[in-house]
Amino acid sequence: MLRSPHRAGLAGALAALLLATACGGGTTRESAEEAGGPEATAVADPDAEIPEGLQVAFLPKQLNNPYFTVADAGGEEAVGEFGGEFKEVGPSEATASSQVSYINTLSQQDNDVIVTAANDPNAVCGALNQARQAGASVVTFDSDTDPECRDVFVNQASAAGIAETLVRLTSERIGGSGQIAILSATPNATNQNAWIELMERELEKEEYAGIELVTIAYGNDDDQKSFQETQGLLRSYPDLAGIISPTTVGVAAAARYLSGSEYRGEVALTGLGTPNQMREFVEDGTVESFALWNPADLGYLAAWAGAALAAGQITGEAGETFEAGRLGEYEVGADGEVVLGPPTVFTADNIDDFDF
Amino acid sequence: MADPSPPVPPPLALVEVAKSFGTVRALRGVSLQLRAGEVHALVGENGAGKSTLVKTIAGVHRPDTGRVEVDGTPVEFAGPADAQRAGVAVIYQEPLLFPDLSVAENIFMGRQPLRRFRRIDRWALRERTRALFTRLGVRIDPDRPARGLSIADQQLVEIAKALSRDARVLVMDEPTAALSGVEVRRLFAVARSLRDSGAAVLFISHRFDEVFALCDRITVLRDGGHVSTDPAADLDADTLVRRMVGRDLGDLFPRRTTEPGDVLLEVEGLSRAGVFTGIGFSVRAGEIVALAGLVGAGRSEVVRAVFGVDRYDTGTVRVAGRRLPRGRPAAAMAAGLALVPEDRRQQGLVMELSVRRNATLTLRRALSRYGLLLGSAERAAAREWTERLRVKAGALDDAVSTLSGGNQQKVVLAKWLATGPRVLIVDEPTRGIDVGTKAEVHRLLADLAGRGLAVLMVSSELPEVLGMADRVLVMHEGRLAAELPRGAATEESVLRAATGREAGVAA
Amino acid sequence: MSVRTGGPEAPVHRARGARAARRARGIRELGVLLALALLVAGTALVNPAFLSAQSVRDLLLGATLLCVLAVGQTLVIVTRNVDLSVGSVLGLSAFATGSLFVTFPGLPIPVAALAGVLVGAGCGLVNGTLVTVARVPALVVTLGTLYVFRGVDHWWAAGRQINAADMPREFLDLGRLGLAGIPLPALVAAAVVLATGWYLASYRSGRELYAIGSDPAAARLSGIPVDRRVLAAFVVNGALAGLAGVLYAARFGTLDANAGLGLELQVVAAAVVGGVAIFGGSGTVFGAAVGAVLLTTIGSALAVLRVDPFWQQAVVGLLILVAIGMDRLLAARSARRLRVADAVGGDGRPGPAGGRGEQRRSTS
Amino acid sequence: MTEPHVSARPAPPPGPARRPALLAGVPARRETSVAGALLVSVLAASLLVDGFATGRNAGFLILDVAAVALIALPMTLVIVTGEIDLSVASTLGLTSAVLGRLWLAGLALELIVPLCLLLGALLGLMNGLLVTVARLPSLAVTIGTMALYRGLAYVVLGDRAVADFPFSWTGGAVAALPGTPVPWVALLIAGLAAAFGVLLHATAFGRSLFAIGSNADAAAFAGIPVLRAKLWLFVATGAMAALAGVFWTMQYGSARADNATGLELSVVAAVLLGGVSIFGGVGALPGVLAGVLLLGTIRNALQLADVPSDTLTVVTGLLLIVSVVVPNLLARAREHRRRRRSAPAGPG
Repeated sequence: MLRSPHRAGLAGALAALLLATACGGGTTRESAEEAGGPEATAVADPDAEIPEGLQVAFLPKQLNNPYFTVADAGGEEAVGEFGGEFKEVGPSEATASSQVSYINTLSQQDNDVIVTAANDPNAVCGALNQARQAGASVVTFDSDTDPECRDVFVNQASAAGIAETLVRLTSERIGGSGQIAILSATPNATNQNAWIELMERELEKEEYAGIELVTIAYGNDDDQKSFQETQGLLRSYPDLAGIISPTTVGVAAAARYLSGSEYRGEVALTGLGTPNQMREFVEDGTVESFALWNPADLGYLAAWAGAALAAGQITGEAGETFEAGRLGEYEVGADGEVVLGPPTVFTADNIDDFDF
Repeated sequence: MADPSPPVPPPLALVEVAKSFGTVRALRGVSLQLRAGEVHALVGENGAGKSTLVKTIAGVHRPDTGRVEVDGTPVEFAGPADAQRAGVAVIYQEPLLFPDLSVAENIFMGRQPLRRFRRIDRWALRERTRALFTRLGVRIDPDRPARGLSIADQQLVEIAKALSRDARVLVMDEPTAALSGVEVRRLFAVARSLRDSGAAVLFISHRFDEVFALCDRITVLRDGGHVSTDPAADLDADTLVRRMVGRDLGDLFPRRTTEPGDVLLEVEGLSRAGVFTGIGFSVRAGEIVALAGLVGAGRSEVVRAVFGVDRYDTGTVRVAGRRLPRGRPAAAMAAGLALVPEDRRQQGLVMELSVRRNATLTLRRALSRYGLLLGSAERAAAREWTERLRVKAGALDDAVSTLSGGNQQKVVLAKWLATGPRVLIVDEPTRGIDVGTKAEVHRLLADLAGRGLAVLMVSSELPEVLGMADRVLVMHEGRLAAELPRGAATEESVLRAATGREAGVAA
Repeated sequence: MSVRTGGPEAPVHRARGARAARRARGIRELGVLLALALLVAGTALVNPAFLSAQSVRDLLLGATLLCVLAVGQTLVIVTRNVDLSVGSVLGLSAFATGSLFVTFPGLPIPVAALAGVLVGAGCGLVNGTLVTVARVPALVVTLGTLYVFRGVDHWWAAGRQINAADMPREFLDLGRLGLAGIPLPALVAAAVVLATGWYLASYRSGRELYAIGSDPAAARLSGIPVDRRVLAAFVVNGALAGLAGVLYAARFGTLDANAGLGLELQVVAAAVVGGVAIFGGSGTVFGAAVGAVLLTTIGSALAVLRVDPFWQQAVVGLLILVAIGMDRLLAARSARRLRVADAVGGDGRPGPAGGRGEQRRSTS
Repeated sequence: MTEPHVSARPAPPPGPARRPALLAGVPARRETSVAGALLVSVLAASLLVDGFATGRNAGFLILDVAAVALIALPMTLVIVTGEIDLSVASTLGLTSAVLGRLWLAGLALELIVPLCLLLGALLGLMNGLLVTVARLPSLAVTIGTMALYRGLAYVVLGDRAVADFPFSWTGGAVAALPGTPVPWVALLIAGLAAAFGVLLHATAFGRSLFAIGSNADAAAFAGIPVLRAKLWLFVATGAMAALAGVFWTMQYGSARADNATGLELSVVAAVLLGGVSIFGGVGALPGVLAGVLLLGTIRNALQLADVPSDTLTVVTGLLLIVSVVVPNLLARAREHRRRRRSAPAGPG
C-alpha cells in the first residue's frame, strides 16, 4: 500500500506551480482521507510459545540519554530471560528523522521486535508501518506514536495516576493553597500534554480549590533552557509556591536552580525524576518528594510485550493478557495500551533503596 | 665589471642568483653588490626582474641557484623575518599595510617599544612615529587607521617603516611613483643621510632624473639578466635606455599614419566625489589617445567609470553617439567598448581558470546556443584568438597562471578583441611583460587603430606614451591637467602637467 | 567564504579620519552596551524583580559560558579564521572533568580543572595544526572536528551520565558560590575577558593577531610568524573552551555527551554582535563579551517578560543582522565623508580608490 | 612549450557525439576521486554488509539523503561563487511550519505548496539582498537569518506538530516508482541535478559563476553582473530549501518548526566533500552528488552493520577533513617536487 505510486500529490503540486494556476477545491483538511495502518487480522493464541532467538531491537529517543540507558538495560534483562537476541541502536540526537533512518535499517535487518520511544508521534509512523509489513512487531514505550503505527504501547504509568500523584505531592507540600507552575518538556510531547491536561482537571477538584496554576513553561528537555525557564518563572511570579516538572531533565534543572538560590526550601518542587539525579536535592532539602516509575521495569515489560506479540500470544487487542517475567501478568487495555503500574514516590526515607 | 671589490665585504651581495617561476625565468644568474655608504640604482624595464630581485633580498623568494651574502658570508633567508634580522628593510612598490591597525602600529609592528613586563609602550610608540614623520616632513596622525590613506600617504608610511628599522640595507622599490616633488626631495634627503651614516641603499625608479640626482652607481637589468653596473657619472640617459631596451627605441613603436575618423568615445563632465572631477575628452576612430599622469592621479578610476565597473556621480559617456547607462559593464560591452584593465592578475584574468575559459569569458552569451555553452564552441573561439595573437601556451586547458606575464596579457587582449570592440581601452598594456612581447603589443595596438578602432591607453611609461599616442591627456589629482597633441608632447611637458607645476591646454 | 570583495563596483575603503575611526570603533562597542542597558532597563520597568540581586546573579551566571567562549572565538576570528568546534570541545572537556572525578574520587579540584583545560587545548592544537600545517580553511577543519570531537565524546560517554553526586561538593560549589554576591564563574569569565583584552591590546603578539587578520600576505612579508600565531590562537581558544567545559561541569552537575551541543553558532553570533569583524582584523574581546551577555540576557528577559519563548530565536537572528548592518553602515558613511572631505579640502590628494592593496579586502 | 595542436585533456572517452562536449565542461579532479570513493564504498558495503545491496535498502538510502541532495544542488552554485548559505535548514523548518499552519487554516495543499516555494524564494531573496545590496558577508548574514528563520518557524507553529496530512501526500512522498524499489523522488532529484548541472557546467551563466568565485573583480571587468548572479543563486537556494521542506514534511508526515535542525552542516559537509572549494571558483555538480551519496552510503552501511551512531559522527567529520587535507598535501608535495626538478635544469 505504501509502495503504490501515490505520488499524484506532490507531482500535482509541482505541476500546479509550473502552470502558476491557483486551484479551487483541492486537498484540504476537511477532505483529507484517513491513513490506515496495516490491518491486524491475526487471532491471539495465549498459549503460544515464545520462539528461541527472537531478535529484539531497542530504539530509544536517543542514545546517551541515561534514562533510556536504564530502560534499555531492563529490556536486555527480559530478552535474556526469554532467550532472544538483544540490541540497542539509536541516533545521538533526539530527532524523528534520524529515528526513521534507524527504523528502516532495523526492518531491513529483519528484526522480529522493534521497541521504540518516539521522538515524534507521527513522523516515525510510515517507517514503523513499513517495518510491520515486513513482519516486525512494534512496541512503543515511554512516548507513544499514533496507535495506528504500533501494536502495543507500554505506558509507564497511567496518565491519571501520574497527574493525581504529582498534584497531591505538591498540595501536601504547599499546604493546599498558592500559585503553582508547570515546567514541561516540549509542548508537543504527547505524554507531557496528557499529564498536564489531567493535572488541570485534577486541580479543579474541591480539595485543590486554593491552588492556582499560573502558567506552563517549556524547557525543551534541555538542561540549560529548563534552568533559565525556572529563573524566568520565579522572576515573573514572585509569589510562586510550587513547581511541578513532569520530566526528568526539567525537575533536575529546576532543583539545581532552587538549591543554589534564595528560594531553596521556599518553593516546593516536585515532579518526575530519577533517584540518582535527585538524591542530593532530597538530601539538601530542596525537594521533599518526587515520583517516577522504574524505567528498568518499563524496558523489561516492553521487551516481554514484544516477545508476546512476536509469539502471537497477543495481537494488541484490548483484553488480551500475557506473562511478563518477574512482573507477572499484564492485560492489554484500550488502544493497545499496557500500563506498568502506579508511580513510585521517592522521599528521603526510601531514596537510597534505588540506584538508577 | 671593472671595479675591484672593496676591502670591506659589502653588507649585502647577490652572487649568480637565478630564480624561475614555472616556465618564466625571472632572474638568470644576477650578481649585485650593495656597498656601505652608497646609493645604488637598479633600472630596467618592467618585467626585467627587478621585483624578483628585491623579493630575493627581502627573503620572500629563495634563489633556485646562487646565493645571498651578508658581510661576505653566505646566508639563507628562510623568510622575511630573517632578512629583517640581517638588517634589510624594504619599501615595496605596493604598500603592505594593515588597514585595521593604526599608522603607528603599522610602522612598528613586531617591534613596538616596550615597557615593563614586555607591555607595549603606547606613548613611546606614538612619539617615535611622530619623530619619524617629522623627519620625513609629513603630517599623518599616528593614531589613525591605515585604512583610507591615500596612495602617497601609504607610501610615506612604508618609508617611515623602513626608516624605523635603522636598516643597514634599505631597498626602495619605486618609492617616488606617487609622491609630489616636495616629498621626493625630502625622501632623497633622508636617503642621503642614511647613506652618509653608512647604510647601503638600493633605489629602483623609472625616472632617470631621480636616478642621476641620487645614485652613486647604476645597475641595469634586462630580461632577468645582468647587463651592466657602472658609476652614475659614467652614464647618460640615452645609454641607459639603450641598455634597458637592448635595441633602439624606434623599434619599439611602430610608425603609423592614420587619419582620425568619427568620434567613437565621448566623455563629458565625468565626476566622482573624491576621485576625479570634470573629466571630458573624446577619442576618434583610428586614433590612439594616451592618458598619462602620476600613480594615483585617477586615470584608472576614470576608465573604470567609463567602462561601468565603477559608478560615477555626474557626467555622461557616449559610444558612437549612444549614451551608456552608469555602472553596467555589460551594456558598455554591448555598445562596443572593451577595457583591458590595469591589474592583469587581479582584474584581467581569473588565474585559476584555464586559458580557454579566460579567453572566452567575455563571449559567454555569444557562444551559447539554445542557452547551452558547449566546450567545442568555446575551444574553437579560444583557439582562434590565441592563435591570432600568438599566445604561447602548453594547452588551452592549462590554468592561465602557468603562462608568462606577456602571454597572460595576450590572453587578456584576446578575450577583449574577441568581442569585436569599436573602442578599446587599455590600462597599462605593457606593465610587467618582456620587451619582445611589449613590441608585439605595441604593433597590435597600432594595427587595431589602423583598422579604425578608437584606442584609449592609460600608461605610466613615458616612452610608451610618447611613442604611441596621437594625443596625450595628462591627469593631475583627479583633473585633466593638459591635452597635448603629438607634436607638443615631450617628456618634460607631460611630466610638468602631471606634477601640476604648470597647466597645459585645459581640457 | 568571500574573503574577496563582493563586487568591484565600488572598491570600498573604510576610509575614516583618525578621530572618526576611533569614535566609530568606540561607538560600536558602546552601541552593544547601550542595547544591553536598554534591554535590562526595559525589562526591569515591566518587572522590577529582574534587577533583584538574585536575578542579576543569574544573568551573570548565565552569560559566563558564552562569554568565555566568545572571548576565545574572538582570538581566532581576529586572525581571519573561525572555530566551529567549540561546542564539541566544551562537551568533551566537561565530560573529561567529570570522568576524572568518577575515576579518581579523591582528585584535587585544581588538577581536574587543569585537565579539562588541557583537553580543550589539545583539541585546539588539532584544529590549529590542520589549519596551519595542512592549510585547510578553518571553516572546513572545524566543521569536521565539530563532528569528530562530539563523536569521541559520545563514544566515551557511551550513554553514561555523570551526576552531581559523582563530583565533590566543593567542585559543584564553585559553580554556585560567589564573592560579594557575584558568582565565581562570572568572576572567572571577567578575569578571562580582562586578561585577554589586555593581552590583545598591550602585547606584540596580540597586535600581530590583528595584523594577520587584517592582511595575511602583508603579515608574512612583515616577518610575523603567521602560522605560529594562528596556531597559538587556536590553542588558546581550545583551552578557553576547555575552561568553559570545566565551568559547565561545576555549574550543571549533570553531564552527558550532549553538553554544549549546537553552541558554536551562538558563540560566533555573540562575537559578531559585539563588533568583531567576521573576516578578521578588528574587534575586541570586550565587545564580544558584551555581545555574549546581550544574547543571554535576551533569553532571560523574554522568559521574565513571559514573551512567547518562541520569539527568542527570531529576536537573536534579527539582532545579528542589525549588528552587522550597523557595522556596514558606519563604515560606508565614514568612507563617504572622508572621500568627499579629501576631495574638497586638505592637501587635495585624490582619494585612495586606486589603492590596489585595498581592493581585495573584504568590505565586511 | 608551443604545441601546434592545443587540445583538451584526454579524459572524455569516445562516446555519443554530444557527450564529450558536455563532459568537457566538467573538470576532472577532486570529483573523480569522490566518485571513486563512492564506488568503492558501495562495492565494499555490498560485499560486507548484510542487507545493503537490496532494492529496498537503496530506496531507504535515497529517501534519507533526499533533503540534503535537494539543498546541496543550489548550495554548490552558491559556494562556487565564494558565498555560503547557512540558513537553508531554517528555511526548510520555516517552510514546514508555514505549511502546517496553512493546513490547519484549511487551505488546500495544492495551493499551500506553491505558496511555500514562493516563501522559500522570498527568504532566499532576503539573504541575497543583504549580501548583494547591503554588501554584508554571507557567512554572517546567514548565521543571522538561520536564527531568524528558525525563530519565525517557532513563532508560526510553536512547538506543535501538524500531522494530519492526507495519505495520498505523505505516502505519496515516499512512494516508489511503479515496479521498482526506487522512490520517485530519486527521479526528481536526478532531474533537478541535471538541470543544475547543465546550468553550472554548460551555460554562460554557469561559466560566469566560476569566474565570480575565483575572482569577482576580474568577473566584473569581463562584464559579468556579479551581484545579480549571486542574488539569483540565493533565491534559488531558498526555493530549493523550501522544496526540501515540503518534501521533508510529507516524507515524515509531520510539520514542525524544528524540522531538519542542523541540516545546514550536513549540506555544507556534503558539498565540500564533493570537491567544491570553500573559497569558491572550483567545484562540479557530479562531485557533489557523489559526495551526498557517499555520506548517505557510509551512514546506511554502518547503521546496517550495527556500528553505533557516535562512530558515524566521527566518520563524517574525518571524511570531511581528510577529503580536504589529503589533496591539499598532495598538491603541495607535487608543487615542491616540481620546483626542485625545474630549478637546476633551466636551459642556459
